[in-house]
Amino acid sequence: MDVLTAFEILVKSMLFASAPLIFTALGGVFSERSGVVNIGLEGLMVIGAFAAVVFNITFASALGGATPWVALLIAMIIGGLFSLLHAVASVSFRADQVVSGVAINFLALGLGVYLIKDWYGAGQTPKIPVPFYYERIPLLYDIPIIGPILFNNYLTSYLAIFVAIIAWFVLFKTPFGLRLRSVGEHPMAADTMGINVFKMRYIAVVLSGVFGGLGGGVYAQTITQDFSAGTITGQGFIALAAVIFGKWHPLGAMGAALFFGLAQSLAIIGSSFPLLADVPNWILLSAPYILTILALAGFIGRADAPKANGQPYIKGSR
Amino acid sequence: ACGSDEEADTGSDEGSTGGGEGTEETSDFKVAMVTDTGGVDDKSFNQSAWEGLQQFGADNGLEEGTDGYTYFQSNNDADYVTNMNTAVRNDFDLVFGIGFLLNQAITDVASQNPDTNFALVDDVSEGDNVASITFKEHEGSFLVGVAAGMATESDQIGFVGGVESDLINKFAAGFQAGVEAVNPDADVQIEFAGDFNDAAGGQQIAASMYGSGIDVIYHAAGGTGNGVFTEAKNLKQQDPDRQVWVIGVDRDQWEEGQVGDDNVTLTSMVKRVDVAVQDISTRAMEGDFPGGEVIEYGIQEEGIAIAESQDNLSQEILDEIANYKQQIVDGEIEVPSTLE
Amino acid sequence: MFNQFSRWQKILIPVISVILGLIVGAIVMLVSGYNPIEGYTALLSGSLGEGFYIGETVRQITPYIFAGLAVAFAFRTGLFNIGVEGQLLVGWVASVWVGLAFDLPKVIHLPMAILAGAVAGALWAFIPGLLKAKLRVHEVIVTIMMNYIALHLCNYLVRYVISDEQNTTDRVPESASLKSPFFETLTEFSTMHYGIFLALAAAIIYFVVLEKTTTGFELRSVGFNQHASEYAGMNVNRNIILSMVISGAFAGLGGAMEGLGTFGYGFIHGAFSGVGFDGIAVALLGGNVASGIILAAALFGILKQGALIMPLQSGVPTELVEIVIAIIIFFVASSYIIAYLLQRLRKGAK
Amino acid sequence: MDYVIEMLDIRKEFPGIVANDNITLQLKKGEIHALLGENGAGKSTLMNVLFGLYQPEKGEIKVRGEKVKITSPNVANDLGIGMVHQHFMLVDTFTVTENIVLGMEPKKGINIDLKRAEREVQEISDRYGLKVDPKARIADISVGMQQRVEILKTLYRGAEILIFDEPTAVLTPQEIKELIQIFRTLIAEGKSIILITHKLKEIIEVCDRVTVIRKGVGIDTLDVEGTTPTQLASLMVGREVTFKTDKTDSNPKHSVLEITKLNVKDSRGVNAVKDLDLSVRAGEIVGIAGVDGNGQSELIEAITGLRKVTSGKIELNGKDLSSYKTRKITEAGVGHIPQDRHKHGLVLDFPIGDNMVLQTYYHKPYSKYSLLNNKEINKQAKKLIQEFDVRTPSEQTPARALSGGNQQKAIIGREVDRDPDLLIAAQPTRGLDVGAIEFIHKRLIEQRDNGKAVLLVSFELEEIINVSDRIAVIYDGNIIEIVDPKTTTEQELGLLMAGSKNKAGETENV
Ligand SMILES: Nc1ncnc2c1ncn2[C@@H]1O[C@H](COP(=O)(O)OP(=O)(O)OP(=O)(O)O)[C@@H](O)[C@H]1O
Ligand SMILES: Nc1ncnc2c1ncn2[C@@H]1O[C@H](COP(=O)(O)OP(=O)(O)OP(=O)(O)O)[C@@H](O)[C@H]1O
Ligand SMILES: [Mg+2]
Ligand SMILES: [Mg+2]
Repeated sequence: MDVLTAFEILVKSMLFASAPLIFTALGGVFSERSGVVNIGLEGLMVIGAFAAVVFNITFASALGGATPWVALLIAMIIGGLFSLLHAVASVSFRADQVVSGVAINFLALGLGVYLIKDWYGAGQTPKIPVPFYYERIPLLYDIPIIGPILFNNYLTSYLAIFVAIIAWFVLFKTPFGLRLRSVGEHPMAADTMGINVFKMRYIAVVLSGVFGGLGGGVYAQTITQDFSAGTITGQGFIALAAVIFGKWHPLGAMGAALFFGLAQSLAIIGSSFPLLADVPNWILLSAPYILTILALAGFIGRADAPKANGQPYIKGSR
Repeated sequence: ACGSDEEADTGSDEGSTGGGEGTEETSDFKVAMVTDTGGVDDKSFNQSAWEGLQQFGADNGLEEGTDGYTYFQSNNDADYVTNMNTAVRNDFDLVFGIGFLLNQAITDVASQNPDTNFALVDDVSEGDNVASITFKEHEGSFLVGVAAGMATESDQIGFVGGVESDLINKFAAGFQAGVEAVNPDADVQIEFAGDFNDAAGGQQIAASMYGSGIDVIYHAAGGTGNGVFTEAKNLKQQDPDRQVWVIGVDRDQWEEGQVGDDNVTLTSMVKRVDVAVQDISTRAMEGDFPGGEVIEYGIQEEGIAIAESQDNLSQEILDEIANYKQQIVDGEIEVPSTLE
Repeated sequence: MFNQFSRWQKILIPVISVILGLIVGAIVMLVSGYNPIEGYTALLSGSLGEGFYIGETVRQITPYIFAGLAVAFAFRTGLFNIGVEGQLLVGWVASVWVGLAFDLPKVIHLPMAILAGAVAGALWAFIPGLLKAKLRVHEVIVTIMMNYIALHLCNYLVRYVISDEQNTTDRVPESASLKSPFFETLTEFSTMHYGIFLALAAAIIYFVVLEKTTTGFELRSVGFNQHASEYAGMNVNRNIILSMVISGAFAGLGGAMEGLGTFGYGFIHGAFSGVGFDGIAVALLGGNVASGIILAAALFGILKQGALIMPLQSGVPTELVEIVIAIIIFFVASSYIIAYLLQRLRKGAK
Repeated sequence: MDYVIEMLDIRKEFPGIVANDNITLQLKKGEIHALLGENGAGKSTLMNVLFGLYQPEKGEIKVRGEKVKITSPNVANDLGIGMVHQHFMLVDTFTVTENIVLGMEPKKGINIDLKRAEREVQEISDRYGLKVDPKARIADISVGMQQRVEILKTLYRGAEILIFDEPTAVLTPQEIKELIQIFRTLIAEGKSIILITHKLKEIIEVCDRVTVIRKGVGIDTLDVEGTTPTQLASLMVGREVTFKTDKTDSNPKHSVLEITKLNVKDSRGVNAVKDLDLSVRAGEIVGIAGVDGNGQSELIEAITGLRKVTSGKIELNGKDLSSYKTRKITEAGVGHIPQDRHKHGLVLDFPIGDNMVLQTYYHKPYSKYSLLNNKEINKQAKKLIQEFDVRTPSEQTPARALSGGNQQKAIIGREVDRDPDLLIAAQPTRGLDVGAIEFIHKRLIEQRDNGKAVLLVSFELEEIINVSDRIAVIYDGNIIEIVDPKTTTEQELGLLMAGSKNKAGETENV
């Protein structure tokens, strides 16, 4: 394989493998920036994948080419609704947020597979009729060299990057973002400034559901193209790692997710280089994880979570 | 069905007790299967086994459930023993264990329950009341290798395995030999994803393979193989003139390859677990349970075949496959079952 | 996490949560057209109905106790160990390895193999502990990553190091086995093994170490307030590492139970077993205290084991149990609202 | 009468306690009204009611004569009520401007118009002479500056009535002076102020009237003119309070702590303690006076082993401690009452009993063969609770549930009971009421009289002068002068602390 092709594949598979992680990690950023720990990202992805696949299968004949996009919308809505559980528990009921997140993970998988079995009589759905396909971006694709490398991918991959930038803007440039972050740092201060802490946290958690659902919907409609218990197996946890790796910053989380996708495709492409042929297989397979740890230990180092992350806000206490 | 042994009725007296002569009507023979963690609808050998059992039930007027035929789903490796025992405790006469992962469990439970018959799919277990069912996947893989070797234009061919194991190596070895037989110039690149459920990894490997000029990929990787199909379909969708093929595994994966009006599934290596399950069940019911034996289902036994969907295979390829098939059946070709 | 609640609340809340979880489960069954009574009857008979099932349930409880202790130990000292899954796996493989590599009398061999599991788990957890202590790298990420590395490494070891390119290793010899012919006979050939005693002993050790020793005092202190602990002369970094190491040792022991007891061999894993992740739920449901963890593990064991027979006897998909567990965890998490309602009820009664 | 605020018969209950029992407080326009009471008397609660954080069970509130219901801080803001809280309500990671405009952000399109916000903040700051940098991050500015940000927050929202809850507890004398100046400016601009403070002298200096509450009950409201601190104190405590701490002359013996040429870096790696020499002898209290940030914290952290010593010696009874870890230093005979009791002094989630043995749990009799002996621990805790008058339901109560004063008493009990040769007390009375302060001073002096060395660090000049036997003035990481408290004045000390050694210059503004 020549260098250019290798590079093209590297970038291409980095982009499509990262996109679901980026979306989901953005959800995590919103939630945790508001002070609600969200280890339920995995479950939110599951429910998003479930919703998107079921919708796609059910409505493909009616909606045709628009199906996967509408399915994404549905995945976002269902993800948002589902995350309300986490919001109610951790914001209103002062639940331990980790516990509630664990419950989300259990519930999503249990419910998803239970319903699939109930509806399709099998632990696995059929293939979705209308998945996403790679697209060549007009004009940009024609740029020599970098065109084919960068601009032949799922539209959702570009959407992920675009949304990350939007998220950064919202979080750091708008009043909404300022308020959301203040709630995660010092909810009582925010309260005394007339900001409705509960409302902000609800919004943030629901946003995490929307994004997690989107991530799951994208994963299912670009990569697996069906839904079963094995569709989402740990991607949510990787996204959580990306949130922390990216220091709770939308662009950081995006970078972390891209890094992860890159490490993964490096590991895969690496094995086709003779140089690495003698490296034991398990090391190549573990490379993405090892690289992530090294990156953290080597040059990312400590990261400070939002100060009030994980603490329920109880009005009138200190 | 299969032209092997006739003796061996060790401890299979209750195999056909009440049924007596009237094989046509309802017998009280009961048969169950225990899946591995893939589950009964894994679109792979568990499912195929279940289809075989259902067919057997229908043919013999059995009822689904504790009084006829059923399956036990394992969610975890630790569930095998429980499920095996539950089947025994529910007085099933014959219990299948589907997949090599169940080997140890079936060996233990069989020795503890000498009055029940067991059958293990995909691996060999010792014990007088256990029949071991294995498949000559290498033979089928050889045939699809022939197809791949002839279909390739780039002389570059890929193989994607799930987790490296003896079983998966059998697929790879036969495949490689098949390619070699028809196209000595072709190169087969073998990759393992390290996971049977990593569709993204499968897609990345496929992207890398197709990107480097490979035009046919044979996968034996379960859910990871989903990603291989995804990548192939994407390439096809974008460039219908481009040659990208996937070879499916275990059952006819034609449906998986459909993209618009095109289909990227070249062919599939079909492993007829259903045939084996029906065969063994029938023998057990008739008091001819092959306990303690290893029964290998190959091309000759109709346990291994090329998929029925053959629209993407040229007549030339089909002829060549038929030719090699005959040679294998005739024993003229000994297909290797291990790499190197 | 129930610190702010009174004694009776601490007991009542989990109980009420379990009841509510079962009620929700019943509603789900009703809505999807199953008979909840049949469903739960099946569940009970499949977990406690016969000697055999009791044996299997106990066997299932064993690793849950270890996984729960592992997660809880880290929790109590302010750390979140999501890496139990991986630590369990390396403990499993290490114990089997030692079991196969030596030929020794049982009194030496078995303890050595068990210890190997603990040491391997401890070492695997040492890495995130060290990185946290020295470089302030978040343990959540590192433990997640270490899970995957463990999976690939262990598969490699099983195939190329411990076995001769096989999918499973040989069985460990009797001298390194936890298998119990006595229990097997007693429970009609269940795979129940001696591990349950080790699990209960581990729970006692957990309690003693954490609540009764100076080491536990330090660990808890550091868990609550690193700064004050440092001011009081404790070595915070040492305690972080120690906590992870002990947590990992519990997990590794859980793996040894599988390697030497339940299975008696190692094999290639296509995916995680899930026991480590379930351990998070066990720990939280058990309120991170030893007795609670045992009870929570028992509940989990019963539900998971009973679930296997539900489809056969009542048609209900096994996933129902996941839903029930999720709901229980939810209610436990929301203990504040239950406590609040209890208080209202009490007042109303007066 | 033109009262801007009238709180009439306010009653506020918490589970098991009546925090405010029919308290009435009336604020005249343009006055500075002090609210005085012991720790836990209910001052903060009353003000939180006024600011809408709590809803009273009973009573009514009138603002400018109109009956109102203040259901949230938003309502309070709209009514022109602003509050500077006892514990600052600032987001550390935000800039000054972001903190101020939070919740009322000026917008340009959908963006925050930061430019405009900064300009507005600058304007208000200039108008009231607050001198804050709108672009600075909260984490990077001094406590005094943070407080001005709090003030700016209320002014930005157009507050006419400002509530200050213990604003001076955390300030240096210099900063207090400036704050009082700010109060005067505010009044001149037509604002009214409610001021909670434990510092009676301040009340007399700036306030017009004072309302005293005791255990949730309103005692009296009186004009400040003509009252004395002693009078106010006894009104508040309900008994006679002596101010001048009784103590005999010191009788110092051999040197216990001997610091020579000590250099220490701060967290940013800058030299914070520079070639510092200091000695403390047995039987004396040495007070370190200085403006916050002149190396006091680093000095203490170096002595206690919490911070690495770059160079120099720290000798305790002739033994060099400079390379020891904290535990060894503690065992060598150093006691430490840390400045931040919540963060450094206590494990708030531990029972008070366990907190009492935080450094000694591994010793007999609290443990044996590494096993804790809870009976002994609790016995010890009970003893200290008794001896040091720690008000707590039991030794099993989490430390978190105790009031600040009682937490502090617990820490002091713990440290004093170990009978260290050197006791370091950093801001031991911060935020405490006069009764508690008196108690703590007595204990420090007792320790001295028992022949121990005491090192007292405080920003309160009055405390330093009253309690110390010698005063070391620290400036820019160095002891620039040792003075005798009997012959010095606050005025002189203030000048020294500003770094003007021997030359009386204008050191007014920083
Ligand atoms: N959130 C709360 N929940 C329960 N009780 C409270 C709460 N806040 C205050 N209290 C109780 O109300 C009483 C008054 O407390 P408050 O904080 O108003 O005292 P304070 O006068 O401000 O004391 P200090 O001078 O120490 O600031 C205390 O005795 C305390 O027990
Ligand atoms: N959320 C709460 N729940 C119960 N009691 C509380 C709460 N908040 C405060 N208190 C009680 O309020 C009382 C006084 O608290 P407060 O913090 O005002 O004291 P303090 O001396 O001012 O402390 P600090 O110096 O930390 O401000 C204490 O008795 C404490 O128990
Ligand atoms: Mg107060
Ligand atoms: Mg106070």
